[in-house]
Amino acid sequence: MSGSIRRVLVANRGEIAVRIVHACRELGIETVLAVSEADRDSLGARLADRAVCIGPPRAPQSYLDVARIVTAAVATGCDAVHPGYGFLSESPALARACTEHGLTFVGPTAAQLEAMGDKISARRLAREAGVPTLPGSEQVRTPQEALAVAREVGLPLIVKASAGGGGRGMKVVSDVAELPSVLTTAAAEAAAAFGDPTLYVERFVRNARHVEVQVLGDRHGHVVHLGERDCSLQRRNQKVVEEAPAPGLPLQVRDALHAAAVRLARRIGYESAGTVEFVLDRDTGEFFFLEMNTRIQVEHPVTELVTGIDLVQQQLRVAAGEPLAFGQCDVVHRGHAIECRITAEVPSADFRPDAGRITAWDPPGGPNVRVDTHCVPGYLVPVYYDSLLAKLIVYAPTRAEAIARARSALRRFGIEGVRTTVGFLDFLVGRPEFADATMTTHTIADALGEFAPADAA
Amino acid sequence: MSGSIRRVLVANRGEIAVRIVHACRELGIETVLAVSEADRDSLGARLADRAVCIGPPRAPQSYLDVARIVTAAVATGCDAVHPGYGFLSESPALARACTEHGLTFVGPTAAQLEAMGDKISARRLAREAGVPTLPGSEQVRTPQEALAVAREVGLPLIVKASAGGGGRGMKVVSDVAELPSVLTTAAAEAAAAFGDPTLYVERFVRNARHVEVQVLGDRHGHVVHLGERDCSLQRRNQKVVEEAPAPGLPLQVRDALHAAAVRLARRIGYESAGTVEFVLDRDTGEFFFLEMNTRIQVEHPVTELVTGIDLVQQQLRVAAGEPLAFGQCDVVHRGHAIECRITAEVPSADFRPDAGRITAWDPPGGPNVRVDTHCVPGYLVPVYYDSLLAKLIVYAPTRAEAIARARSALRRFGIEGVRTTVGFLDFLVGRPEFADATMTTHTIADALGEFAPADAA
Amino acid sequence: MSDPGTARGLTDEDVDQVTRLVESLDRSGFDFLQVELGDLRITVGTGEPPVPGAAPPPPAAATPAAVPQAVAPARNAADRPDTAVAPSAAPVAAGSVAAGSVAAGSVAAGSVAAGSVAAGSVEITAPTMGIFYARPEPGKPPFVAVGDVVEETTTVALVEVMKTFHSVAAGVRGTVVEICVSDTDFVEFGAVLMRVSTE
Amino acid sequence: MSDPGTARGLTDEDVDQVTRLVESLDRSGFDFLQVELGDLRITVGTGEPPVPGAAPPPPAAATPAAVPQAVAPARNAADRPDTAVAPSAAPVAAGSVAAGSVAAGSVAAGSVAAGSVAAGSVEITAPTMGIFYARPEPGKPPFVAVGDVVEETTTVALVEVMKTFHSVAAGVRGTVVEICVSDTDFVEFGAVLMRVSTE
Repeated sequence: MSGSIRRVLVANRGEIAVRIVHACRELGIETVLAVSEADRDSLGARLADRAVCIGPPRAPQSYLDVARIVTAAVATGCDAVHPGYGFLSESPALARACTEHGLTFVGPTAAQLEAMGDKISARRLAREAGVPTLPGSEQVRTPQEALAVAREVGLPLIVKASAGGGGRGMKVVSDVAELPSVLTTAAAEAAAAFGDPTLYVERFVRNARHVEVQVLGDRHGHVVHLGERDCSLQRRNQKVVEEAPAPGLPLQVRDALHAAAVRLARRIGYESAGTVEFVLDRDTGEFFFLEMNTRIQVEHPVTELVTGIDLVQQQLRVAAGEPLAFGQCDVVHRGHAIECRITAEVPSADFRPDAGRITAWDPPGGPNVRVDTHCVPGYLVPVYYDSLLAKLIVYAPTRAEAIARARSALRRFGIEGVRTTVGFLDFLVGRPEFADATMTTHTIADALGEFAPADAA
Repeated sequence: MSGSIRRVLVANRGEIAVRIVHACRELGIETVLAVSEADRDSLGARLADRAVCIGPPRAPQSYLDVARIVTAAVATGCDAVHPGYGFLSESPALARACTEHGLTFVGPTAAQLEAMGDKISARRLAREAGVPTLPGSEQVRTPQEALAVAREVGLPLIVKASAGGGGRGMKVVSDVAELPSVLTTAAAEAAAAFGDPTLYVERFVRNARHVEVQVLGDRHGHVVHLGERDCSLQRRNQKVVEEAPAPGLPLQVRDALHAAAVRLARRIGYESAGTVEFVLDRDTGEFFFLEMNTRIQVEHPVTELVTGIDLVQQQLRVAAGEPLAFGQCDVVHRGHAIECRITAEVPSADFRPDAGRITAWDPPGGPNVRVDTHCVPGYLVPVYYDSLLAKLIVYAPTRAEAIARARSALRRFGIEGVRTTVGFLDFLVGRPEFADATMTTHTIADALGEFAPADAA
Repeated sequence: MSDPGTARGLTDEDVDQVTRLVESLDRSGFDFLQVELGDLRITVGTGEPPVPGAAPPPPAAATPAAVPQAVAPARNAADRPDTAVAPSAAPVAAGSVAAGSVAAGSVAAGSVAAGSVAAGSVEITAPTMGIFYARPEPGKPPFVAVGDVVEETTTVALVEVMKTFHSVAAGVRGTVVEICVSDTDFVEFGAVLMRVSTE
Repeated sequence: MSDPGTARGLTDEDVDQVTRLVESLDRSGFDFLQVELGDLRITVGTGEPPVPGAAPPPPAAATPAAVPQAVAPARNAADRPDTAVAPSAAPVAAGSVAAGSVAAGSVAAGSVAAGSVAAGSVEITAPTMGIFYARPEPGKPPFVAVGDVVEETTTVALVEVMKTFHSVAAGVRGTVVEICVSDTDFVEFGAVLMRVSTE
């Protein structure tokens, strides 16, 4: 493998930076971690072969600055850049700048990033690939256009920003009278948040499950899927608990989802790890394309545990030009995996982020319990970035055992100094809707009233 | 599961004590760790719900004392005893004392321990179960008897103690003239070491591979196998590197091994985790029964990684009377796992054990790298026990990737304060005999001359 | 080590002394060490520094003035996540506390008494883990009571391990000042059973 | 080490002694060491300095000038296991070391000089990560040389990030006493570029 990638600039922070450094070291690839001033002494910086301070703590002058990332990579002799997730991971500008400077971008091509980054374009590509999309519109420019769609599709509707994604910039409309004002507000917000006011409209699925399919392509035309994940447990459109496989899915639906995801990836010649997201309508059993994420996902470990395949190493291998070393029939799915995202948030205070110094950090151990984290005792959780502290991922032969293992591990997780969602996650994973796999994207909102945070007592 | 076992006395130390505590906690079982004075502040003692000091550091007055173990279990309200491996794990006396005091012994019955603990009895049972044994004798009482066997079986021969096992108390005889004096010495040594001078004689396989099959039985008559392990890389009959599956085994040999192991376990109604050990003759392709280990093995994690089944939890479940929750066809084997035993020994000084304080302890991380250990920074390695510091176990989809991952992980393993075999293991796993899977039980002895320990430079 | 009358810096001897304290604590496996002598106070340790009021006072017993003191092992109970399993039997952590204090105390120059051991008293510890019997048989009077005078060879208790009874000799001549365990308690190896005043 | 009568800084001997204490602690694997002697008080440790009030020494302020205090950051470089990748570009670890030292220095009340910052000198640091240019164009003379006098607004260098050039102003009036990087070196954010004497 060491052929074409010798040294990687890791353009990210937190647990994913640690994860990428581990993957590189196993492949014999050196790592340079780009750090902001706030992350100089982070675990990732200690584990990497070298850390380079690229700017002040705030991301626009550090982790979000294409020029600094590329300059740092070139100046430290890197031949590739791994962007992780978030930050610049889906930035066509970074992918293009890498190419211009002779660096390998560990991800798909700039054109693929663009095609899927524009959600209207992504919808069109999905339809062309024969992947069902939600009834809705291309770009809507006027309230009249939106009203016409509403008549055709019915209510409720969801208004989305074409440059959005990941749950950002969405508004649900239940009353046609609200439509004009919602469009005005949404366009202004989209312009402010993404620099692009373009909106589109889709049918809103009330009783929905979020299921996504992991795909992996190389530069030689091969595409395989690594099965699906269920990520229905969300709070304000942010995933909280994910699992693989998706429980209780009829076999033909599962197969159809996998086939649809592979068709879409093939349609664009996709050449990295990616995720095709779907909404499943619990009432009708239908599924529809939502969007494609053209990067490694936060929740990739659940797929790793049920397939045994290291997705970050696969990203590096295909970026180095290697063909996939396995075909679809070589992918063996076994057992069940659940991931819980542990964040520094205060459940009793509407999940406001907490920051501060972690005085005690005692993650659970034992086989089949994996903790992906950048935290160590004494770590100062900075205020500048998202509040993810760790991902607790458990594996077991059956889903029931995996749930038991997750709860046991959560209860053994010792964290002091900052307040976290560990207790909330234990509550969630113990919900009857989760046990009987009837959860929807609204389960958390519905169940929240029954949660009695220990910290509120 | 919490039905019939509520609190377990863990009658062991080191990494396996930590492993058992983890398994219990996940099952909601409380743990009391029996510690000697030297292990009061061990990691296991900290992780267990309670630690009880049962005696001074030397094992005969602590970990090897049946009366103290049972008294401690009763006095602390335990309802079961897990003996780990080594120490009293195969002691019929402990199993019987547990039963007499209303404690569940987490292991097979005393009768099964006795049947397999006596190696001559075990040979007989194997033959009765249709499992091939090495040409050889029952008990040999006189040189005349041994000479008769030698004439029948041919040379070289191996003289073994019936009460031995695990490679202890064995002598190879290549010249028939040596036989009488070897028998005298061996009988005296066996009497001293095991309190029993009984000897037997078997054909010695020069070009041998050590392959063993993991079995698992319950009290309801079910027995399954969880595949085989290759443990050929041995130094002085002690396993150093183990892997699953055994590479390059013809399918029919593999199936025959599995079937033989299950036959033997069924023959005695075996009701716990156990291992049937075989020697494979590389020259003839034949395999022969060696012995059965009636306990959890040091190398059990490689089987856990390729099957996804938690063996220690299975031991506890079947001890609690549960039937196995899966059948043979539910056991899915996937990928490859390698274990390296990291010991505090000085390779340049003929592997003499080292002791002292571990000043730096920085195990490798990342997915698919598992480290089972009781060591922490500042841990004082006691002089009283074996020198195992940690087991590094890696998983990968293919054997070649597993080897690469093992070497990478070994090189990242940071240990200071005591000298270890990490560098030696890296050398071993990098040997061509290992890469092309032609290793035998003599590979380490043959290769040792080429090893240049870093600590000798 | 310091003379309050004449303010001065650290001498070689001072540094040597502190270094020896650090090294000795390091070898010891304990968590921290504090030394105060007049206006001298030395603290060495792992983890967070000691809590204000809690720091100086020794775990037990009044100590004569001017005797440098006292090491509080931090982790005995605190680090054990859950000591609440404990059934009827009394957990006898006292044994390890005493051992810790003695080890550290012996490092302090000029120290006559250590940690939890009161001046002039000696501990009788359990020679084996087992069940403590204060009496030779049920209904009989106890071997010894507080205030009794014992010789080295006086049997003060029995400890039973599965029907095997180990008799415990006082090992010292003096007066029993405390019996730390109750009849039929489960005691760990090394647990303090009694204290004997040798004065 | 300290004389209440005559307030003074640390003597060489004091530093030697403290260094020995630090080394001893460093070898030991402990987290902190405190020494107090009369008005002398030494604190060495890892992580945050001891909580004020909780442990004897107040971290800053409130202490009279006569009390020398040193807080030694124990593990700046040591914790980075492998800094040896360094390619052609100069690794600018100086930035982070200096930052650490300054932070520690600022804790020391009454201390005149802190860490690597010489008395009366001010550091000019990189306002962005990038390529350092000492000259406006190749072949031209450098912006400044050692011995030059600079004003706050004097441009002393350029730092380039992908064809965007950021000019670096001195930010202080004084004499350039050291230029710490070579022309076209890669510098990290916050790296020390030059030192200017303000005396």
